[in-house]
Amino acid sequence: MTRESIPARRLIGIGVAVGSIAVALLLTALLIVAVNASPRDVFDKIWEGVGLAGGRLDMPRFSGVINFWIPLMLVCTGLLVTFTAGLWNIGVEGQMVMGAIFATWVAQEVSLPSVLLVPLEMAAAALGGALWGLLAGVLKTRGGVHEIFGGVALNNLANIFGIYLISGPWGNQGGQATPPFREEALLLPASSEFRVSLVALVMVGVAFVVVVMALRGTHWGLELKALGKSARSALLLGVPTQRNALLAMAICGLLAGIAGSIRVLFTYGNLRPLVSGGIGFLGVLVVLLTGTRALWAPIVAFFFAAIMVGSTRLNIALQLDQSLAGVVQGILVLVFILANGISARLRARRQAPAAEAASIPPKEAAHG
Amino acid sequence: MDELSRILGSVVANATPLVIASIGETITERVGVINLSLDGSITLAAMLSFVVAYSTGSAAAGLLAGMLAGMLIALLIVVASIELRQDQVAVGFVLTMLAADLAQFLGQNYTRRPGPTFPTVPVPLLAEVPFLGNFLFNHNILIYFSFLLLFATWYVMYRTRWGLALRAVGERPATAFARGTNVNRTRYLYAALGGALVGLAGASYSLAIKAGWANPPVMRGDGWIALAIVIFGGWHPVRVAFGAYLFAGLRILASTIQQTTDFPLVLVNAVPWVLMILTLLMVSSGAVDWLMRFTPRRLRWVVRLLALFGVRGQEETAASRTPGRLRRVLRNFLRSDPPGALGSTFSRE
Amino acid sequence: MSVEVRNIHKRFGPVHANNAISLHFEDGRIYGILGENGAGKSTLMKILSGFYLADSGQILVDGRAVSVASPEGAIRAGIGMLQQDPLDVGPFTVLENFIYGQPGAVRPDWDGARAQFVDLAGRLGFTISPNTLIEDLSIAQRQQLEIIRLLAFGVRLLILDEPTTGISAEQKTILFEALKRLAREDGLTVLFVSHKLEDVLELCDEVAVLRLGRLVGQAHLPVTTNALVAMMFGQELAPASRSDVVLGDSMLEVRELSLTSERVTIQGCNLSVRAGEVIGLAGLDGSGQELLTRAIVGLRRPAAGQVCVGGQDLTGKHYREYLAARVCFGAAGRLEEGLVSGLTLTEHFALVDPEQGAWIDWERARRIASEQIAHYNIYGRPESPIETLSGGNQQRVLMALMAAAPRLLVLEHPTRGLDVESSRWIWEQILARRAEGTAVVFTSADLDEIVTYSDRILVFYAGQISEVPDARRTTVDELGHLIGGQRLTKESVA
Amino acid sequence: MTRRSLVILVLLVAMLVTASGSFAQGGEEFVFGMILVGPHNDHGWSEAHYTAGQYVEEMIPGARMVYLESLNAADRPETTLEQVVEDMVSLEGAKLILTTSDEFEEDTLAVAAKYPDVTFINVSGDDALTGDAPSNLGNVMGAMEWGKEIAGCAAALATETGSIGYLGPLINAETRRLASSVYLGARYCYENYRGMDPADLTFTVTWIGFWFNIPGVTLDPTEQSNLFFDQGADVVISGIDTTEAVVVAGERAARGQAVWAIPYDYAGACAEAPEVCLGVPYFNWGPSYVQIVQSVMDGTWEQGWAWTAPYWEDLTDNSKTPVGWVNGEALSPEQAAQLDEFIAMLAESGTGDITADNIDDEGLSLGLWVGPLNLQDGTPLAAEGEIVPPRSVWYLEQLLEGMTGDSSAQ
Repeated sequence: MTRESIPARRLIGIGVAVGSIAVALLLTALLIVAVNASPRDVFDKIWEGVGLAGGRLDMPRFSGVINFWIPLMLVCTGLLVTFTAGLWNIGVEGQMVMGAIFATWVAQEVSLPSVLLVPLEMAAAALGGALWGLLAGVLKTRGGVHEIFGGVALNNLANIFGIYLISGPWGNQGGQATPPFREEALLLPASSEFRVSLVALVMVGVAFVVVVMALRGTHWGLELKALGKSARSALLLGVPTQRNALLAMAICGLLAGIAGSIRVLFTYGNLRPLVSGGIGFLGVLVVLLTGTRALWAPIVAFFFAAIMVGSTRLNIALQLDQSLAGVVQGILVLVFILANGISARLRARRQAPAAEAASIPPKEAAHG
Repeated sequence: MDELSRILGSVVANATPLVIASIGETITERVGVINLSLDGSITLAAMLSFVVAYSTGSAAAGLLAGMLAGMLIALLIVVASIELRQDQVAVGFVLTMLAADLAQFLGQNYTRRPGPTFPTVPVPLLAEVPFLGNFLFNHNILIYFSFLLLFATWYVMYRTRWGLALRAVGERPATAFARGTNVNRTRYLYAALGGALVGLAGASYSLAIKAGWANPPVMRGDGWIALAIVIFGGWHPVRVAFGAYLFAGLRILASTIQQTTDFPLVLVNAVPWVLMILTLLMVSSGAVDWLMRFTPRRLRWVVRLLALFGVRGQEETAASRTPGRLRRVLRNFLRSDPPGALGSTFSRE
Repeated sequence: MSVEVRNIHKRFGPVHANNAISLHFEDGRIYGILGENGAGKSTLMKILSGFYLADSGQILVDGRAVSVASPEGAIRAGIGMLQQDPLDVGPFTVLENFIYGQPGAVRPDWDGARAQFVDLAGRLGFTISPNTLIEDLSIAQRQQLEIIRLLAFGVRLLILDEPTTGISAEQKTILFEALKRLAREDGLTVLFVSHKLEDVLELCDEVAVLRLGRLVGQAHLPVTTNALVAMMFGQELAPASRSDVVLGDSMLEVRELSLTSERVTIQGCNLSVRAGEVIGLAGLDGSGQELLTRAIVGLRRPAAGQVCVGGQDLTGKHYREYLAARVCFGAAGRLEEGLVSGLTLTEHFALVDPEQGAWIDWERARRIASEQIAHYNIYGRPESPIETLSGGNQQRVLMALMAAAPRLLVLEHPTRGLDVESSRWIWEQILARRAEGTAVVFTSADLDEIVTYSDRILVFYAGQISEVPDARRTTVDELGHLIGGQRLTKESVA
Repeated sequence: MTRRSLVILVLLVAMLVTASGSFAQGGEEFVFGMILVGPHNDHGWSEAHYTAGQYVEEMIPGARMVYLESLNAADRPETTLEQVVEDMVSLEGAKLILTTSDEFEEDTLAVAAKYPDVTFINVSGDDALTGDAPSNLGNVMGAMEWGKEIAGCAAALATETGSIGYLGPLINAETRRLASSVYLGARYCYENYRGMDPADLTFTVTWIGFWFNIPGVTLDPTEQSNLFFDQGADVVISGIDTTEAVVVAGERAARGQAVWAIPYDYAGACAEAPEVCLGVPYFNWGPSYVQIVQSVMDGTWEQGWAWTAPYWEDLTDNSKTPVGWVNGEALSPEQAAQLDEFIAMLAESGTGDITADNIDDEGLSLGLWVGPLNLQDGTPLAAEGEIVPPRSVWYLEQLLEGMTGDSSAQ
């Protein structure tokens, strides 16, 4: 194999990054023009909605970004585990919902002082999410149902169950949400300015650090990596593949469950229909963008959160549909994936004579 | 009887987009390409079809726009896979999300408006036949097209040279190459065709079966069901279509249950998804053996019956005991193995 | 039709697979193309049949230069090649496979094709039903189908790549009869690629010998075996010495084992292997050897019976418990089963290192990787991703990854696809472990390998297992008969 | 530096570059915020509110609406009601916030306490009735029961098969009382204008599971409407926020079937298939909102809970009536005349708005809610001639006897 010079490599890297973002911004701008709006206004309003307009930080508004980032980041952390293990855990949405449901159950049924109740709620949420993740895992390892399909089905089942609880046994008159939780059942914001739950923030930090260290430094992390790259070979090298796959699903579910609990214990203060709101899917996009470079996940997740929160402002000020946020994110990830392929191809062409293979080994097909 | 005939007619109509989409995906996967983006593609195609039909006043123009959208998305996946060597599942997933959001964004000013639709065209004479009339022959043209599509796909796949090339490319590209088939070109061609059919499925929602465009889109989720049906149908167009009809039928059955019994609403809504998991469990290898182990001896014929739609487990299906031509036909019909080269890329050396 | 290749060059990276090769083939004759693994004969044939493009050189048919850019183009020029693993489509019927690739209308003439197929098959003495599924055929039958198919195209130069590997003696006889008839009666040119001297001597009119990418000799038959061997290897090979090892305790006990798969069923298999024994499993692909190898390492759950390792009953236990009982397994597909594409050598060694704790000591892992690389003479670095290594080096890594002193070493096709040097080296390693008291069970399609190294040989035929009475004195020929399903008789043993 | 890190860096720069902190403040305007649960163009519940907001802008010079649509966990996972209110108040200068859904009830309660200087109106809630609300929060709801009785009557006048389908959303007190009001109207007219035995009237309620179609989670209203017609119903009445029933009926009529539908919520809801539409009972929030905005501007607003009755003089007078009914094209002149007669009869029994102050007064009427009436399980609700107290209607516990369908989700 011929080796590229470091500067050349860096040059390509810059090209890919700048190119991806330029193309993504251009495409987005075209779409905005297509619905008769001004791209400049759109970016202005997003910026304003995030609380960064006028050169100073609007803390309450900025808190909104952090508050969305927290559950998103928990989900991303969990997804790092399943992605490392080669599992497409798009059931993470349902795992969030189950976490929210379990937390709600404790919040409604258990009467304890806040210092005991909140941890209990979160533990219940972690359990709920983990069980739901495990179920998808068991369907895959024992039943041969690919986790993408098991996940989609379980997502919908969790949502249906949630709506049933809200409109039935746990409902109040309206049927649109459960009654609000008591004050002591809630996670509270740090201050009236910085409206972020410190407990949740610390939790995200700890979860992320622990997971990244475990994936990088432990034997278990290496086992997961081997499992993700080739399940069959990992098994033959002595990795307990089924146990690890299940464990990965459970851990991801556990973190997603906690994310779900933050949605009900902090964001809303009660259980609502479709409480996961697509955060899980967004997490999948984040992890697709960062790949295994886990350290970038918090930053990318932060930008995604900022775009989302800023999009609310778009609707109020410009009457643009909130789906624009998803469009921007989707285009960015897609363009980036394609750009990666293009640069790999260019590189392969340059070293063509010796190139034994730029071929990527076929990944496991979606149908097991 | 008349009521049943009408309900079955509605089942056929409701199943039509699923039939078209899952046959489209069957074609795509049969050449070895996974188009995971169905749920988004169908939505985007439905939106574009409606908007174009609405703006031009022509349902046919809308239909073409939808097919074009589905085709372009499918081509994007194939380009990313063949030319850029990116994972089909990853690209497909991103496109699922992106297309759905794009549909909502671009369609935001076109929701809930009356637009052109494909009218019902009763088949002369046949529509008057007592039971079958309402059931099969009193529909719009897209539904008749789905019947035709089903037959044509089967015929092309199993009775023509095109079909041989199609299947060979997805099963063993090296062979296809050796026999003079251009593997990548074939993949482009049929993935585009499959994508166009997926787009057609979207159009058939917004121009016929569930006319109009709305937010949230009425067809959300059906793309995933179509993907599952392809697996359930073992990549055989006839079985796939059968799966789509079965699915639509059970969905209607579930809601009639709500009217007649005290069956909780929540369980009715859960039916499609429970069904999806169960059917996938059923066709996955090992599941049959596993079920057998836990089934009392006297009830094992049930599992065997189920296995007819599933895989050849250690307990052989009826196919192995049937000799000759029938056996071959049955076995081709019942095999549930995915195409050998599904999701992989082919290069010459 | 006469075919000539002129000054063919082909490089794969640093390997000069074909170096200035020129050959001339006349019609009606059968040519043997001889050479060890890696000599470049397959490459040459693939160039001739359009699978590879030559870097430079010419192909002439009847004196005219032709461009053979694809297999299809080659067939149009009258050249067809039968691959070692025939290029067909598993779920197709024989008839579908026969028709696929032939020019014609979109709707094929099924009946006409069926008649043509039956006619051609009958003429060549092949018996295949056009309605069978390809995946239900044996390798030999699939080869026959390919020959029929190529003939239907009007191919005048037929290339066969190692067609006798893994087919029965009976099938081989049928094949040779057909080839001879095609050459003599129809004037076909046949190129027979092999590294088996006896096959070449039996069938061919002329031979061309390749070594390390070069044409090193040509001869009209008959010639002596020794002359051919000298050309192939450049020197006479000393047969691997068979040192006598004192047999130790029983390492593997298999009792009344029954195994089923979709194709084959094994019933009531009994086997006892003692420390220091090497058991070769011979048979056609899919005759049941893999069922047994996978059952004795815990990858396949037996339907009935018992598997004990070192006196410990492990029946139905998980693969990992077998691993813990020091059973080592090397599967045939190295990158599919055994090595993790995308992990570095260091990571591989860290993964299997029993001394590593929950937190990986990367220093230690790197050190071990370096040591093993040196010890096993692996061409690679600790941080090299495993997939960048060559096949032989991958196999070395696989050996290095195996526990130090296994009780039982189970290997499938340990030298498949390796060059002579690597193969020898691998066997040195295996035999070294055997000398330390490891029991070895291996499968191979290479009967020479089985005959050379086995203390005992089990022959598999459609799930039936028979043991060769005196493995040390058996011959490749005798084994060939056995794997074809011929019962052992006193005479054949004698 | 890796490629991915660069992506992020460039993103950062891009955001910085495009940032510019200029936002203008208006002059003499009064800004009111409107928060919608669905899209502003849903031809249903949310659009009725949105058009009312436009009506306010038209009627009161200087009034400007800012709105946010689709505020729910699924569409806007990133946004809470509090953030929206904060946004509208501090960036847009809103003095009045209308939260137009039951779903916002609890959040409005909490946020109102944090913004005592801003007036809040939560539509369809009951906090001002129960006394939970802070003094800057009021409730309003149209007495749609009347409109639903008219809808039921229109259906009974049109049906030929004697079978009516009701497409219900989720099951709660509000949806039970609305479905039951339809049934009362249908039963009355089937007996009194058609001269049929009300026992022969088939009235089937199917609940889809939520206010609108959530694909994969609720039953599909299109499929449900088709099923009703397939099973022999010829009129389908929508109780959900969206217009699937009328679209399906239109499509079937195009095939030559004699079927009709009645949508809900929004005056223009018939537009998708006017030829099969018997009429639509709709909310007309405009007059109420004008009055609220005006009183807040004047500083005369007082907290209250109102269940507002129709303007009986003219149910289509959108400057007056909070609950309206507009005849559809499918209604024959004869049926229209009978319906007018029925409406006149209702008008006579009408007793005006119900408020927190008078809800428990004797003799307040909601039209046909007069005994003898039994709940679905046979429990008596009101004896012969007895008026059902409005509070019991508001908190109705079951469907009425004679209706087919579930009364609770379990």
